[in-house]
Amino acid sequence: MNIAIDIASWVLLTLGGVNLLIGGIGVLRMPDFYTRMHAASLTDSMGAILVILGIMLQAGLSLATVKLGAILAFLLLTSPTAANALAVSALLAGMKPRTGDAVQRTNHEADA
Amino acid sequence: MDILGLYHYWVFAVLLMTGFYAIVAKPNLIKKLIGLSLFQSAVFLCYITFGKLAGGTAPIVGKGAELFSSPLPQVLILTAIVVSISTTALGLALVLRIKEAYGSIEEDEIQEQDAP
Amino acid sequence: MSTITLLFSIFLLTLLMITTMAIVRTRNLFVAVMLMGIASLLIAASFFLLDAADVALTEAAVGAGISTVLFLGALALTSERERSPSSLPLLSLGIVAIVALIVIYATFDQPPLGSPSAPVQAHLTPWYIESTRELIDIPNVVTAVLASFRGYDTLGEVIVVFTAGVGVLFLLGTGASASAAGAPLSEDNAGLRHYLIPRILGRLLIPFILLLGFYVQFHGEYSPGGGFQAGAIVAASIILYSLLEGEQRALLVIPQGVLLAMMVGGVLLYGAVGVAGLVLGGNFLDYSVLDSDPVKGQQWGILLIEIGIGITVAGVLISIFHAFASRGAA
Amino acid sequence: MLAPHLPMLQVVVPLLMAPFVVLLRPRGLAWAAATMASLMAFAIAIVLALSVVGDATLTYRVGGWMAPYGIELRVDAFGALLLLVITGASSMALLGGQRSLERALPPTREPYYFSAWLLALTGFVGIAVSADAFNIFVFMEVSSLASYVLIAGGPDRRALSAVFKYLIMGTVGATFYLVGIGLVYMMTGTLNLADMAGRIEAVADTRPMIVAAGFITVGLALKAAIFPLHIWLPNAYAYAPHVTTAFLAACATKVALYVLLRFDFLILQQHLSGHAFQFAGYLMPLAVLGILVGSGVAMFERDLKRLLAFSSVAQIGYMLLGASLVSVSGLHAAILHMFNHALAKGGLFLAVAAFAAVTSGWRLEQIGGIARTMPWTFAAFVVCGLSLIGVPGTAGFLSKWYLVTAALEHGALGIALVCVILLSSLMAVAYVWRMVESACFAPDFDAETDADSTPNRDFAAFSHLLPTILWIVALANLYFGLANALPLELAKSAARTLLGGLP
Amino acid sequence: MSAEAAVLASLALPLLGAFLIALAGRISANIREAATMLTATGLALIVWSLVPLVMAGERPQVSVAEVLPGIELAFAVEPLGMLFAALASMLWIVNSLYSIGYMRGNDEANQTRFYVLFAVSLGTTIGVAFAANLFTLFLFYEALTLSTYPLVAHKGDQRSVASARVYLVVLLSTSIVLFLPAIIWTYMAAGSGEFTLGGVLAGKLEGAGVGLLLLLFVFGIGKAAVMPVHLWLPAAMVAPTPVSALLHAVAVVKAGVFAITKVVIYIFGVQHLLDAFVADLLVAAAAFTIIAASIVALRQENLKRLLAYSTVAQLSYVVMAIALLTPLAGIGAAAHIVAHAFGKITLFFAAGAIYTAARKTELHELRGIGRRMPVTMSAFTIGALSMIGIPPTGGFISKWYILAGAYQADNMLALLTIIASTLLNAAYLLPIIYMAWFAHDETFEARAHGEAPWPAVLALTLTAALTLGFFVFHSAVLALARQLLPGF
Repeated sequence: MNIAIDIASWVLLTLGGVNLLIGGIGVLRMPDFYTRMHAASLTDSMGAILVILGIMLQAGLSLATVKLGAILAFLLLTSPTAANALAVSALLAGMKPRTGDAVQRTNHEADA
Repeated sequence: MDILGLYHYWVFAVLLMTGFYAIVAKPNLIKKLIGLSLFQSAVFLCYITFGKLAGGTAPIVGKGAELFSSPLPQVLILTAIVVSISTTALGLALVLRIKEAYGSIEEDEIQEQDAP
Repeated sequence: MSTITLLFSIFLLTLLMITTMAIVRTRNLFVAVMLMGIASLLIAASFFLLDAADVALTEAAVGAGISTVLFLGALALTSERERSPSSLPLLSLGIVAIVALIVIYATFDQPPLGSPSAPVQAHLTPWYIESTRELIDIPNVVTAVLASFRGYDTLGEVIVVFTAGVGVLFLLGTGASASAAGAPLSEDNAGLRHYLIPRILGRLLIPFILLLGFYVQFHGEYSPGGGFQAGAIVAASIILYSLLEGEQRALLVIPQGVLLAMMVGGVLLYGAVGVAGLVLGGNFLDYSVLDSDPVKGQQWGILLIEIGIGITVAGVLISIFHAFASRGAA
Repeated sequence: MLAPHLPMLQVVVPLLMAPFVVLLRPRGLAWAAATMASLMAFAIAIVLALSVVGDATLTYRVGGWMAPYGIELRVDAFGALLLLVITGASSMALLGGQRSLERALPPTREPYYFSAWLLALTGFVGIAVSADAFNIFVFMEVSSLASYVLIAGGPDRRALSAVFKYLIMGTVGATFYLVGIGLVYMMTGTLNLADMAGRIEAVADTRPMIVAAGFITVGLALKAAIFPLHIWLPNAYAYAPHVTTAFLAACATKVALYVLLRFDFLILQQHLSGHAFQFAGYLMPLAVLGILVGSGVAMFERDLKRLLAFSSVAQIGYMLLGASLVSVSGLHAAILHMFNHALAKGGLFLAVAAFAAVTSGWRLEQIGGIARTMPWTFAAFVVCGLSLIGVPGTAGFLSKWYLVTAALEHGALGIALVCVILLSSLMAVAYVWRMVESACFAPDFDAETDADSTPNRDFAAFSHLLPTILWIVALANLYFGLANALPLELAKSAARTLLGGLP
Repeated sequence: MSAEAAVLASLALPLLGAFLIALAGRISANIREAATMLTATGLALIVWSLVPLVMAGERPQVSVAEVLPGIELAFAVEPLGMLFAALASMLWIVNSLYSIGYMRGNDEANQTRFYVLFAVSLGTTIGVAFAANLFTLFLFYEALTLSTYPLVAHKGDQRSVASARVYLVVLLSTSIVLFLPAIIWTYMAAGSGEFTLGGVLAGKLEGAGVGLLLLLFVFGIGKAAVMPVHLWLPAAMVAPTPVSALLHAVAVVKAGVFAITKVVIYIFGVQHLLDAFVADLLVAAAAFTIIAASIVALRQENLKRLLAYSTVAQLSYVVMAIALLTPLAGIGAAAHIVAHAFGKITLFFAAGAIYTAARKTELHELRGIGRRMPVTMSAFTIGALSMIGIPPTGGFISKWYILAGAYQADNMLALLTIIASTLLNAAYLLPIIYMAWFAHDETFEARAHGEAPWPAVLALTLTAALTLGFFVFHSAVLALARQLLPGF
């Protein structure tokens, strides 16, 4: 029975790991601030959930699982808020998101 | 002579010297304070490495485990961390006052204004 | 120490070295402060791997939390970019290299990591563990050593925190005097008032952070924790509140007078416990005379001084934050 | 009832007064409380000194725990003498300095200043009394942080940059010391000084010990402003408020030197073979250079306080020279000079504080004609100056006398050292007399012509307490020049304990 | 009053007097002068009361404080000290009288400070006289330098400050760099610095060490003005004349010579030096100083500087006499201390009187001044004769004994030096006398001037009388000097 649990947790853990990896690469590859923000928040949400669930399976029914649950709840609450606050303050600070037409306009301005 | 065992001390040495370099070479006062706190945190790492016992766990009695790492270095480092943060706080307060008095936190600019 | 955790800690430490190199090299101070937060987290993780749970918690709470806030507070009032290049880099690099070689030269004769034969393990440690179980009977030996066996060190160390508080208040003046205490609460500019989401969530989270702080404070004998960590966590929550709701409201919640009283009260409480030991016939800071049963006395003593530490550290850190914040507003 | 607890009370009294003083808002009350605490500490120090005469040492187990496990306090002759210097300097500076501090500090910040003063006193006293390596580090940090605050108190903006440099170098020094005791702790497993001394022999591999000794010596040399590492001292003392300099100049660097000597002689030299030769080999040239450079620069310095600060560097060189002779008489001379120099230098800086009340600044030409306006203070200034030079009949002469006799025991090297000592006391004559001459005969300096000086010739602000304190210090200089049984006896037994190993 | 109490009283009185004078100075000038005279006479009485005791062979001894183990602040009266103290205290009375006249005549600034410091300097001089060991001697020797420094810099103008600096630098550096190590070496070698008859170092220090230590002492005691370290004396002439008269003719310089004598007799011990043949070094140094100083005196234009160089020469007479190590020369040295004191103080008083009355300091201005100031110039003549050593004056006695001593030690160098220097003395003093009495007086009618104020003139005549008197009544001095003989 616990072999099945082990396999399940391993699967969850590897998926979580891959998710984190993608997020990391995403932050490096993305051109501007807002897109990087998107990649980073990906790791925070999906990656965290998978990893912590995997560990909870490992820990089985014990106090540690409860603590892990609390940590998961805390992470789910705070990381999106942090991302939101970061994005709003960036907008306030006057960083323009690079929308499609913006690309042409900047080229246009460059030529003018 | 297992290299792995001494690796921690080499990291300590490198950390110590990175901090020391920042203090000595960087004229910006805040960068000096950052170097100072790195310099001190290197020492914390060195002390904690003393206390580690192979196979030991955190010195909390009662969980069935018998082998414990030594609590003494940990106590010393608890004190040292707070000393480090206090020094940094005072240093930053000084930096603010210097910024107001001199208008700059670059050491060479301050010395120019002071030179008679 | 199983090889896997050793390898993992070596990975962490290598990462740490790279981060510190990056900190020193970057010209943008904001980036440097952020990297310092990461470095301090890495150190806290490696502390945990080296079985120093208490120290990991403190390093995380104080090193990553408070010092980053202080540095950001200072950066807000000074320049974010480092203007002039490093002065005579090669010479200082040379000196630094020499000293590093000396330290490495010294490490060859040192007992390797975790060797049981090292004097550190043999000399004092067994006595501490043995007499904690027998004389003080609390699970967390670190808290026992911190509070009772070397209580005088911790008193000195609370005094260091108090000195830092006095120093910052002396240099920057108290928060209240700078911003007009009586000014009406200007709604618009304070904190992130018009950020709806963070404020709602903050209002939700702050009580839990405070709860965690008190848990760490009173649970210090059983699990990693104690006065310093608790003080730092409580201070972090108040700072979060003042960031969200604006500095005037935070001053309303805990006015300057109360902060000063907390700073002074904590130290005096610690001193009073010590003097009580003196008066009741033992030596200074001897808790066993506090109660008929010496073990109970020790536990009482430790509990009281942990509270004293918690109050002082919280008071000092919050008043330092207010001093920095008010400097900006003035 | 309190007798056995005296070593502890010595630290606890200023320690518990410090937080209390912060609450005393009304003007002058904070000063009164601080002075009262300092005088109580001085009284305790005197009782301790008297009870320690005759090679007795008092030990005290903090928290009731046995020595290597808990922290132990130990007051021996050397510690008692240092306690006298610290508490005496603090009491005199506080008593004399009220008026000059009132002008230097804004009233709202006065309680913080006096609280920092008591914390500095606690730190110094804590170091002098402690017998635990890490405990010394903690109290060293307390005293350093508090002295940064004291120095940064003044109206002069240059004090801020000077204090920042002092903070950086002081913390680097303290952390070097921490690394040093860390390595020693790793090799011996204990932090108690006596226990450490006992266990060093058993240490087979000496490499970490030598590196530890190196770190400790460099760290403490930074704190004690020994020659190449003294760069922070002149600015820090010159731009600090006068009363702070009077206090710190008399004891701050001596405490670090005290720790260095205790560490080196009690622990490292006893058991590390050849370390005595290393200690003398490295530190004697530094001491000689410190003496010559310190006195040399002081001769050409225009600013009165920087001149006295450089002379402090030279005097520390004397103490180090005495210690690096590694003989009982050499150590005896060094320890005695700690006491005598505190008297002389404390008096001089107090006199500068008195002058500053009337003159517009403290450059040499700005104190012209002060001898006529303040004859009594000036007379005390001259007496302290003579004691600094080492004119017979003053305290300074005795330490010079012992230093020369100690040096002469070393044959040819001794003759060279005697020449250095005599040459530098000639330089001392030069710079003290430059001050006296510009004070006596330079034309009266009218502040209006000098651009950056702030004319504050408000005689009303000039209290009569400062001259009386100044004269007490001057008479102490003379008294200890003629009949100094107590410091002599303490210094002698201190030297014996240091070289005879831990009793 | 027991002898010990008298010794302590003689030390305490001048300091007490200084305090009294300072207080009196606030009230009025006359009371201050009265206080000075009172202190001076009081001191003279106490010191002179000890003379019969010492003549009877008593040696009062008192120890004040134990400064270092084995080194204490102690006083003992022995014949030479008695002689010096009696001389200084007596001449202080005359000098105080003279200063009243001089100060009033020139209405000098802050006179109270002058009298207070004068009293302090005398107190330290008595301290030097009665010192029982090297440490106490050094203590008061330094105190004398420091208390006379403000007197030299009395005028406060640029010139006097500069020369006062020379005065201080030479005296302090020689004492710190040479005298102090010599003392310490003595304490190290002999174990104690007590002045004991027959010498402390006898048998403890041999070979070249003795010579080196002797030179350290001689050149260390800058006040004896042996040639290379004599520069401070001419520089000190910038001080007001009463200072030059008493201090730089009697108290300060004699303290130097007195110290060398005590060192030679009580530290080295005459016999010990004889065996070591190092005394010849001293004789050579003294001889060189005598000749060189006299030649330089010849070229001097300023009266006071001329007298200063003559003092340098005369001091080396005493040094040379002691260095001869023969009983007669010893007596001659003691007599010369007294004779030179009387003679030189008269000359300085005269110079001061001329300055007060006629504001003249250069030699060429003194043409025909004898007719205008007969009393002063006659005293000047007596003083000059005593310097040269012509019979009716005291100088003859001391030179006679020194010559006898030189002959007894059959030291040709000493004999030749004395004869040559006598000629040189005559060469630079007689022309002044001739010019004063017989040359044509060229001062204009408008600036006609009479004698100096009466107290100055009275003091002049007193010292001139003493110079002549010494020729007749020298037995008391010689008796005291003979008590030194066992030392030889």
